[in-house]
Amino acid sequence: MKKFDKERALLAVAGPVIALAVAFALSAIVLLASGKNPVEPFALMFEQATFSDVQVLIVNQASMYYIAALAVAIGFRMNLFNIGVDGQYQLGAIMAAVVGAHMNLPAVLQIPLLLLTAVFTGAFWAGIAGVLKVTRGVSEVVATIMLNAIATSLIVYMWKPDVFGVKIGNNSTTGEMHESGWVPGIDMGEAGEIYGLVVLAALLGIGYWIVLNRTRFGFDLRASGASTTAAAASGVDPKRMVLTAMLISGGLAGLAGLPILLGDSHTYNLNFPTGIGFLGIGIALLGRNSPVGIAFAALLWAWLDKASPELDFYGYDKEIAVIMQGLIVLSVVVSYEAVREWGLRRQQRRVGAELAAGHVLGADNNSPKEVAGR
Amino acid sequence: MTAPTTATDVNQPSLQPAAPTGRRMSWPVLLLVVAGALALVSIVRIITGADGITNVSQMSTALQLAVPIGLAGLGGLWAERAGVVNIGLEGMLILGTWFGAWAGFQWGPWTGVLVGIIGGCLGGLLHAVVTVTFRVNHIVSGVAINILALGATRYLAPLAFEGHQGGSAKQSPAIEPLGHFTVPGLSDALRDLNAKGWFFVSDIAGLLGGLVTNVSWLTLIAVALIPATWWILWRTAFGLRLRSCGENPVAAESLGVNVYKYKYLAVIISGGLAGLGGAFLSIVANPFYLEGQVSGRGYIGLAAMIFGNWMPGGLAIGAGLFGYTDSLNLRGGSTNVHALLLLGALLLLVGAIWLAVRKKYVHAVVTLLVGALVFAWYAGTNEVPNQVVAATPYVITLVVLALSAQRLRMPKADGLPYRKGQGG
Amino acid sequence: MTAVELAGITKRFPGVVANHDIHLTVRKGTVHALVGENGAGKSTLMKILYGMQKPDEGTIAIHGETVSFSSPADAIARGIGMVHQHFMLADNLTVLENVVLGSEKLYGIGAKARRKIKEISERYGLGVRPDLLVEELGVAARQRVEILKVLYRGATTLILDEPTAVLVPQEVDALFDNLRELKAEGLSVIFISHKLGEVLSVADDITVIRRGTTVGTAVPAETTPRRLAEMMVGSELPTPETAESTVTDRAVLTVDKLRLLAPGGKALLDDISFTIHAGEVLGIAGVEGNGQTELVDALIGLRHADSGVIRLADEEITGWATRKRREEGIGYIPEDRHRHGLLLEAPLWENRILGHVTEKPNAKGFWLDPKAAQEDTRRIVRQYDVRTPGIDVTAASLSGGNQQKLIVGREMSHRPRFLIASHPTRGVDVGAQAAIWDHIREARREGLAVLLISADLDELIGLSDTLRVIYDGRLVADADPATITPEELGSAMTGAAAGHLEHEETPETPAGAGKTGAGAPGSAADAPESPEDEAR
Amino acid sequence: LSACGGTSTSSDSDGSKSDKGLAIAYDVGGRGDQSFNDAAYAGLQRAEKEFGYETADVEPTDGETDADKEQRLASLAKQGYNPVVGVGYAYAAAVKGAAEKYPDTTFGIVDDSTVEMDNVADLVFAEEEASYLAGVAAAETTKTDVVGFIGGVDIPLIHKFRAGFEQGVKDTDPGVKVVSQFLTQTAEEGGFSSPDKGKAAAEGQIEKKADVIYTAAGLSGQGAIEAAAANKVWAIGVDSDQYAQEALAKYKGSILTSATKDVAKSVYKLAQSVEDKAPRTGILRGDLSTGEVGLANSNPVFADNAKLQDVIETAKKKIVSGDIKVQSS
Ligand SMILES: Nc1ncnc2c1ncn2[C@@H]1O[C@H](COP(=O)(O)OP(=O)(O)OP(=O)(O)O)[C@@H](O)[C@H]1O
Ligand SMILES: Nc1ncnc2c1ncn2[C@@H]1O[C@H](COP(=O)(O)OP(=O)(O)OP(=O)(O)O)[C@@H](O)[C@H]1O
Ligand SMILES: [Mg+2]
Ligand SMILES: [Mg+2]
Repeated sequence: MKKFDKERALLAVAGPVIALAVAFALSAIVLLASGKNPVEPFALMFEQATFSDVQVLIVNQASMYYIAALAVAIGFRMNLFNIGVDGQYQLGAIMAAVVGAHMNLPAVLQIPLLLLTAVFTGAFWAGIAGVLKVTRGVSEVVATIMLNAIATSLIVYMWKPDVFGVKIGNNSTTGEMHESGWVPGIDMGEAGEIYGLVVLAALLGIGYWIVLNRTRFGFDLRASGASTTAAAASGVDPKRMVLTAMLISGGLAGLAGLPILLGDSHTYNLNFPTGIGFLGIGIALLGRNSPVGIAFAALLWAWLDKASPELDFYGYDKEIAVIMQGLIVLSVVVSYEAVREWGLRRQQRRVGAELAAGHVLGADNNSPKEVAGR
Repeated sequence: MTAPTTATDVNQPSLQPAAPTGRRMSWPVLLLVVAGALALVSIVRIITGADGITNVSQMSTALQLAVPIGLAGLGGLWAERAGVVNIGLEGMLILGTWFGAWAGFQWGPWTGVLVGIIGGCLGGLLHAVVTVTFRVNHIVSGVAINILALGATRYLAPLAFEGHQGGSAKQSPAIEPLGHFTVPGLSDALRDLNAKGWFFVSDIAGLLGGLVTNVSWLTLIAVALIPATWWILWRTAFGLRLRSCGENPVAAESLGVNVYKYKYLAVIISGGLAGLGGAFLSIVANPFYLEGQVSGRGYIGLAAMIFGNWMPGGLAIGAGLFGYTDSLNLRGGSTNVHALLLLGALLLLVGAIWLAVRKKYVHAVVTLLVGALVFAWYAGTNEVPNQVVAATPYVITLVVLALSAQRLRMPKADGLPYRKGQGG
Repeated sequence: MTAVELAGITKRFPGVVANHDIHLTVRKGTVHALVGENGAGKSTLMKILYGMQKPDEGTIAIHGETVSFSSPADAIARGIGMVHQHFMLADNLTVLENVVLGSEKLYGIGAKARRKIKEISERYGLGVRPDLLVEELGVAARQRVEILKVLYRGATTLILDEPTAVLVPQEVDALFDNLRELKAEGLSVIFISHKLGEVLSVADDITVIRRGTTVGTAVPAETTPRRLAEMMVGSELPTPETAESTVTDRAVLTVDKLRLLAPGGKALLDDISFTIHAGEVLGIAGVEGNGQTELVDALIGLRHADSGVIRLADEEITGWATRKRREEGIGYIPEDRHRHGLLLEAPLWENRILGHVTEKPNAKGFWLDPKAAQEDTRRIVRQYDVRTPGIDVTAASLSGGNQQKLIVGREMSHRPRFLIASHPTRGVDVGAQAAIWDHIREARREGLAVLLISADLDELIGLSDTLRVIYDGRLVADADPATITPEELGSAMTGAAAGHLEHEETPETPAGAGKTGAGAPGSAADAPESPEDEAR
Repeated sequence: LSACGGTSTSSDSDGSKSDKGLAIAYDVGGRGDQSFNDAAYAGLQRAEKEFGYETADVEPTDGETDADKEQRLASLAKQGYNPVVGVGYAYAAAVKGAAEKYPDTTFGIVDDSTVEMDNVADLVFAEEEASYLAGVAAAETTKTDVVGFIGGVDIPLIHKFRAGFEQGVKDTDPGVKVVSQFLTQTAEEGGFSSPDKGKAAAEGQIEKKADVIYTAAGLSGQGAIEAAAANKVWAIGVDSDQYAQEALAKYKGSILTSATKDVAKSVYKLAQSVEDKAPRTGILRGDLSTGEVGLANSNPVFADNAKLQDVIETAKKKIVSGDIKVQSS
């Protein structure tokens, strides 16, 4: 992978680009079928992306998508499906909000304290699924679905006035956090403010890459994802790895709600965005679990989110953006798969050529079943 | 059934991976367990006076709430038995609600049911194309289908429903009811028996009463689909072929089975079942389509299926559990669930005794302690917070899975990509 | 009368021509053997005959009639049945279900089918019980189910792709008796095997293919294993070298009263004790499934002993984790390289790191050192002759033999004190096999202790300094490889003999007999010259 | 990072500022929720008809943040709409932000009183007062001395309905028991949009002998009303006069009355004040005295029951005069 391979690089880019084009085309067909102008909505949405205030919105939203998707991706990297990011980030955020409202340390301590609170909460919640998986063999998919639902109840419980709840108007909140826990944003003047924790998201992305690709632990984790059995034979304790990955994933997930919590809302209330964890799944997939890919995917998704409301003003249904999100995921994964197979075939052709060039004893038998399997 | 070595099999090694012990519960044992559980519930009812936990209406509500979950789960079962994981059930349910209502308000409820099934099938077909033909990761495809179905129905709802009487951008016009039945004498008799409050007998009467009181025809069909699925999958050549695609598609292929065909069929049927579940929601449970109506039932259906060990009977129990706890919750949750605390404590006590008999003393003590805590909670309060009530079905599922997951067994090639001509 | 005639068959895969202008004629009522190196294209050819692959060129004629198959169903309808190299059975279905699958029209899927299965089973003495789950069966029983599957469909032409690879000699004999009976009934059999002795004993005709094309035919009476092998390889075989004993008295690995229990409480391993010294190869013979896998798992640390002690040199390692064991010098060549030895989708250099991620040159402390790892991978590729265009290709795109060479190279690079070699040459062709043996022997000379597990009795006898037989989780017998024959070993493996196996002198079967032994006593085998012979 | 391009609200400046009127931005649920979103829309339609100006109504997206809402409001203000109303307390932060940016535009927010600015009108309602009256009516009507309350979602807004109702019942007849039930914890689970859940809950309460059931659960209420009709007990509707609702015509005989909350009127009044160049701002509380909350009188059985009406009228007077303080949680 080191040596630059033009054809390969071209294909890596061509895959998503073709997929996007297909997705746009299909959406245009949907528009046409419903008797609407198939081009104008896209023109409008592209135009939105040129406005600085919309850009700020996109970046802010993308930062949360990004963290959530990283959390999902680290699970995917070892074949764990952490569907529970949704519950984990919400719990992480509410705990941070509660701590932030009741503790008041200097900012240099307060902010790390809040970050840690969120990390530990998320990790704890994911850890339950992890423990159930390693000790009792419970599928993490089901366990995290259940834990999401339980998290909802827990949050509503924490909102109760005799627990941590503070009613403001008709809104349930956890009370305003102390200012020492607010993370100052990057002022963009007219356009608004970029959340300070966007920086954290970027750092997490870099950290994710380094840990996965440059550390022993990362190697073990990837090995476990590629083949549990081979990893075990190589000395990875599979149970410990599952638990660790789940904890890391949950810890990351815990942070996903903090950009808005510490950067804007400063309390956890009924308006706190939900569903980011589920979107994170789609975004991680789009970004192929790579930190750069996820960044693009998160921005793309946020753009569709933020640019589509404008359509309402022009008589289009903005749901077309949701349709597009679905189509994009589908066509992108299909094209990824096609590209992957193409790459594999190409490689085998190269190996075949090599073997043909060698003599006599090089040729070997095959068991394509294993080749195709994971 | 499992005595691997016999006199004739001299060379048969006796150390083959032994089949997981006790994997298959025999019918009598299963019945005994169910009866035991019911007896416990009955005791709890009598002690706590929470008659609500086993009465006829409770059970009939539970049944109604269980139907869409069960149908989604059945859909999951069909797909996974053929080796395709279907997390897109949620989306297929959504399609079912929309299509069902769309056809239902115009051409009557039965047409609605049919079209709802077709809507689900479309979702299934898409999933099949993406996972079987393009071999995309099944979870990925499912997630995408969920997003797409949500977007598509939202986009289409205003176009189809706005401007019709009672319709809006988020709601379809009302659909004629499908009709339901109550078995005349039986229902009342069971109801009376149930009202007597006798130990065990009344509880059974409640359970059975729920099955014959105010049952929609569609519910009947849904219930019938459980044994039907079992029969088709385990007793017909078609089912054998379908299952073989989930266990070892290459072997199936080597015997001339068209694996693609069966996978396609299974996933389409899976979508159809989910679609039926959706139609149930938008025609029977409510007489109209409403945005957000499905609210996660697809995922719960999937959980019920795993809970049920990829078997129709187990799935029915799983769906029933969700339906039951849901209905407990809706029908005066706090007191009912409070009564369940006692049940939990009793169960833990039984568990502790069992562990002690098996000489796992540490486990037994821990279990006993937890049981005592639950009992203390029960004794010290009169009600549980609403939040506990809402979380109950999920907590129960987790606990049950934690106790039984190691015995679960999914189809061997479930979720794996398959390509024709790969057989070695 | 020809049962099958394949003419001019050509099949191309991306980058490989698997079959090129192959001709094959099978007479009715005969056993026709097909031999060739790994990857020569035998299985591909058979899959074409069976309708699983479509030929790019060429024709197939069955009983003189030209046919074209688009799926196995067509072939089955023409009376062709195939027992595949890798079992084609669904573990979680019953034997009955596996047998009737795809041919439900014949006798349904119920009682009638069950009766028919029992009938066939009795008639051919297969001893198959229809209602067991396949996962409960051992390898030999699975093999018989496969054969039953074919017979159930009323096949007149049987393809058996390496049916004997997993069988012990006695089982091979039983199989051959079955084949002869089938032949007598007028069925035709196509038989593929790497064990040339077997081939010579059972076949009526032999076709040799090399690198995808027919290079000749032979009549068993007129050829020797060595000549066959040379036809397969297309050149003179290397003459085996003599090796002296290098056994020292320094114990490297000591196992004492090892016991391992299954979840149900049944003992998988019981009372296992042995010592391996520096420079010694300890061979374990046994029918698959008698505890070999568990023993290896216990030694590498994938499972932990329920009682007993394992010692590496002077240290007790019973409680150590796998990683620690590997760091302290236990090397591991796994039985199933795809499951335990490789990350198929990862590049070669990452596979070089696998299992040694904490060691130099792969890591510097906490950090990976990809540069050094890549450099060292290049060295392994060179030194161990791994045929690959580069170290960035995925392991999956390498052929099995080359994958195995990479694994051996990786394990040897860390200078292990003790090596677990589990079927180190399974499915590897003659040339690569010899190279792998050389590497093991060389390391042995430098004081490596080796635990060798192999189903290839010749390999076992040829390479080991000491032999033990495992049966039902216990070491039931030991033998001296210098004198023992595969047959004698085979009978101990079935539990028929125990204790110290003494060789009974039969002059014409010298020690270390080649591939000829099994099932072919007194055949035309020219033992000392047999290709994979290991003279000691 | 540097902002490239102008902001969406500064770049294009098609000056048609003056001629636009009321704009509303919906809360989750949007148009068609048969609740306050629809009511706000009714107010908008009335304003549009009477003032003959251009209006706008915009839907929210799922999982949006305060910033998105602010963007939406700002965009409306920027296009020249005045007043701009955010429907639902969720708009609190957004209204505050947008009002700062557009001091010349009047903003309104429904169901929230926390935004105190010169150009913001907080349109809040004393739901608890109407609910109190509903409680009085229920306590007077019940024969079994058990009445039920069904709330859609367990949130403060709905707690107000319950608190008022319970107080009304208790004050009228301490012997009457109130059973209450929330359908779901969060709106995402469908508490406001699941008639089947409403029905199950109502059936459960009826089994516990409740014979008057007050439902504050949006669309889910339809199911409760259906169950009440089927079991021949009384239902009390909410928000609008459900006796008059087309969708419920089949069951109207069982709808005793409805606790109304006239969002339409207060939205309209805000638009009117802006049209009259005298924008009303500050906290504009709709209560019994202003008539923006109350009990519907369209069911003749209810309206003609003189004794009942008497009691209610007395209670109403006491509330208006301040003799009775109705709790809101
Ligand atoms: N699915 C496939 N698609 C393309 N080429 C394949 C496929 N499967 C196998 N090959 C080719 O076959 C060759 C042999 O592959 P394989 O790994 O199966 O070796 P093998 O010798 O059969 O392994 P083993 O000895 O373990 O059975 C590879 O070089 C590869 O190019
Ligand atoms: N599905 C496939 N895709 C690509 N290449 C393949 C495929 N199957 C086989 N090959 C190639 O064809 C060659 C011949 O394979 P085949 O399996 O027929 O060998 P074989 O003679 O049966 O070997 P063995 O003795 O190991 O069984 C392999 O080396 C491999 O390169
Ligand atoms: Mg092979
Ligand atoms: Mg082969």
